[in-house]
Amino acid sequence: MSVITILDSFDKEVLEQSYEKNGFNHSYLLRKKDDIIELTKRLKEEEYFLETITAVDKKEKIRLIYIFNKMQKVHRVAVYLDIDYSEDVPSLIDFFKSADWFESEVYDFFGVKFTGNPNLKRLLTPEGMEGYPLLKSWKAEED
Amino acid sequence: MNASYFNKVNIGIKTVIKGLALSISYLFKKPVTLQYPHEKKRIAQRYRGSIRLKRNEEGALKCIACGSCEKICPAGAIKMVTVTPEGSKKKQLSEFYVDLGLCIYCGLCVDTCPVDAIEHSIVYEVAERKKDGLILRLDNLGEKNV
Amino acid sequence: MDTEKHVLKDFYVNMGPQHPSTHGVLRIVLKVDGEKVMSSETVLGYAHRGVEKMAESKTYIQMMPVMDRFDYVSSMLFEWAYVGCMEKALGITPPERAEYIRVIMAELNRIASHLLWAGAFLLDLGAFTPFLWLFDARERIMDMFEEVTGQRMTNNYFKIGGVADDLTPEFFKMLDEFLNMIRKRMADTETLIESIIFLERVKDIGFISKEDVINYSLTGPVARGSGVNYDLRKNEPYSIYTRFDFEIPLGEKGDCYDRYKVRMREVIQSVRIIEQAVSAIPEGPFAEKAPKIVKLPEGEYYFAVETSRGLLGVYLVSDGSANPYRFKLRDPAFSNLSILDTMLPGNKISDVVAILGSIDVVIPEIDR
Amino acid sequence: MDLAMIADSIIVKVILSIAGVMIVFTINALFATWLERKVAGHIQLRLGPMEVGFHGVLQGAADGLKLIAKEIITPKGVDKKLFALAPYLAFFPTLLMFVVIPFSDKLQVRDLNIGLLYFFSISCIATIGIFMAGWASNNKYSLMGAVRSIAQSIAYEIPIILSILSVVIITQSLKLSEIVSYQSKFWIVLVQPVAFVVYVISAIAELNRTPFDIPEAESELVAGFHTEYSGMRFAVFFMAEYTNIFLVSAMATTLFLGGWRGPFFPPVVWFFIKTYALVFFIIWVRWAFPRLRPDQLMSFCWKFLTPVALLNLLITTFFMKIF
Repeated sequence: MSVITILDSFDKEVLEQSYEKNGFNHSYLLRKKDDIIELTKRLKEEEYFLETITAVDKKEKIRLIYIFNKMQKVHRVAVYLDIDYSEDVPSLIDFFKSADWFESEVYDFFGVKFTGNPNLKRLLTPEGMEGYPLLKSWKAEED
Repeated sequence: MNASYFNKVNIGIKTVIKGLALSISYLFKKPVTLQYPHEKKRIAQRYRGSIRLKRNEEGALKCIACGSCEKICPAGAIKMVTVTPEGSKKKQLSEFYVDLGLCIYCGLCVDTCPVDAIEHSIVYEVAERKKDGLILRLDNLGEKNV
Repeated sequence: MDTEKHVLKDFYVNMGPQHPSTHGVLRIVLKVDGEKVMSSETVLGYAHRGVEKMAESKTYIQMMPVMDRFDYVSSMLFEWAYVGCMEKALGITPPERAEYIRVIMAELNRIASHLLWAGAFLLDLGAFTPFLWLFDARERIMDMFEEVTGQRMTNNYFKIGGVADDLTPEFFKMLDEFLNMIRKRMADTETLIESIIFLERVKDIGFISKEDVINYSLTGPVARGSGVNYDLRKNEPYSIYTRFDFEIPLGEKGDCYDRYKVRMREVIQSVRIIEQAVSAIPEGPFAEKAPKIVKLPEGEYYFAVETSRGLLGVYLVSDGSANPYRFKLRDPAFSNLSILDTMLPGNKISDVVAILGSIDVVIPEIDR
Repeated sequence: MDLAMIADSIIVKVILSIAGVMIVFTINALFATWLERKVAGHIQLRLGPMEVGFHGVLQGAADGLKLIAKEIITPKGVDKKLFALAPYLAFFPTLLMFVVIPFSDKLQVRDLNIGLLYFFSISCIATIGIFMAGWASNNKYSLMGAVRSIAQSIAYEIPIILSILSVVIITQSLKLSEIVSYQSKFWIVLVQPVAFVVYVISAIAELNRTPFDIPEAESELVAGFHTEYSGMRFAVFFMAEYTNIFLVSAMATTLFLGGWRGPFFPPVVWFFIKTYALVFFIIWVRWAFPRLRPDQLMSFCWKFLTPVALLNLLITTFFMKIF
């Protein structure tokens, strides 16, 4: 089963996709955030691995990006998820252990909480830091 | 006691003797190090050492005080003070600071200069006893690039 | 004295942030029972500099030197990922000669990185001599870098559309000398260190299964040590890697010894690539003309290269201005290190340094 | 009172002995550290110290001076008395061990009847100093280094004693001068090569040197038992280590290599040539191999060295009974 047939069963918006142009063979914006669990499960069955999880502050919302890739031959799938600033997202830790640190990093920088991840913590920034530095509204203190 | 025990002993004795023989052979090789303050390494012509301003044939600074290097410096190590003399439209350089304590020797200022007026010298011994000594000014920009 | 308080319940050892063998400022909190590790927790962030935030206020060109400072032992591979990403966005293809120069420099850098790793790994195990033998070889690479790029470590050599400067005749002379000595030196080093002591120390510890490679998103020699054939130079060929004949060394069991062996064999494969590239390098310009002020078209771009540690992805989001809107590094050592906590329990304290060493981490790259 | 009587009086003898021991000790500390750094340097394609004196021979003296001039730091939370005492407890046994070493047929401080036994009993005291240092430092790394050191030293005493017992069975004496005179025709190493190898390996382990340097394994335990030591106290540990190298080599020379016997040169010269050949070997081994893991170290001792030494002892006894 190819990735396109997998993705067909989800409610999504197809974004511009071209490996030559932006490095993603497929990019899809999921409309329902709980779909990410089912999708990850299906992709893992197809021997994809989770390359990274990251996010972009789009000013009104946060866009999460899950990048999956295949080990045998490059087939990079970017799955996007638009969420509100204080919205929770289901964690992928049941499928990929690496999601633990990837999600912690996103939480650290964007304040996105991943439900189901027991180790969510400030990974890189110091403990007790306030605010989430990669949000556009965050300003560094002047020294 | 089984075969793997004696096998291990056998491998152990062999590898240990091999290792000892090889290491003693290196004892008589020529050392590759240099005795630094007495001997010095050849420095490549492209080496990016301390910053200096270039001069043209008449000995005047080539700099046109455009400020590109100041703008592009990722570390903020370059500071430029310009004056516009009366009756002239062109800006002139009145003071030029390079803080070698901040400089990351990346070469972007040299790349970006439109008139090729700034360059890296091959001087790498820029240590100073005081932090002030690391700040190069127009009058000592030549000091560290003998 | 309050004896209640002094009953020894859990004995914690803080390895790091200042410790000779955590390779920088990594901290591992070990709960030990005698010599045995019961559990461990990796603490990151001691070298966090907020580069991803900093990138938002720097121009694309100003970020170039910063790329050198993540993984300072294989800096040009990091430059390549960033430059490649921008070239993808701008639609620039570097000229032939530039591609060859890039491959030569990148492979030299990979060798340098592996040599440093091997030396440091052996130093962790207590062998000092091979460290300096390999450093002699690495020093020659550094001299070549100095000759061509002007700097020994933070090279800032890759530019959009090519490289900063052409190779010099002196460089080829030095390269020749290096290629002549490296095979012998590698063989000598392997003979010296593969004594029974070393084999006992690294064999059959720190297993990583093939499932865990997928599970923890491991890449690079760590994945290949477990027998997973994943190398971007073959699986996602970028630049001109399809033209070269080289093998991807694979391990079998996935223990520390396999990871060590994979890296040592990779050095020889890199030497092969360099030899082929040097004999095939064409004449021509070393750089395409590139815009002085770089502005990427609006959109997002992702480009990945194989560094000496694994898959490095640069993810750039541009809003059309001169500064990146979002700059993200998917660095290999970050996910490679995440498996450490599951590998350590049950091993001895001495194994901790061997296992950590075999993963090969450079902390500024992880902490960013 | 004439000169002979003065020379014979006990006080003069004591003073002369102490002076002699101190001279040997100082010269050895300087020379052995220099040799170590030179050998290490050249094996590693370096030069080693070159600045102080001819090819850096006086580097050890310069380092010693520097360490003396340094501030002695006593960290917070240490057991101050034990912390200060430990280096000296590790160091003084080494001076006492000099007492029985026969440098030549005449140069020996005291030719005890139980010389051999005395030597190895005294050498055990140093371990207490190391454990004291680890315990008093109030540092987890130090403590672990100390614990490792105790385990190691108890384990490796056994093969050492077993290997020298084979020598004692042949020579029928614990008196070192008699052991040397027994070797007037042949060196004991010729009839006891296994005992010699076991002795050298165990001696390296007793010295806590690579590949058996687990008590101070710098990549695991920072610096093991002397993590918290600095200045002169550190130097004392350091000197104890190099004096110990000399002493075990000297003992190996006496037991296996015919002691001070040898043609052409005076006995003392032969003694030092043989001893420093062994010192060189011990240094050479250090720069060739990585470090063992503590449990491997133990199993190497109990599963390999001790059985081999026992077997050797058995065979020796058997042959001595027959012939």
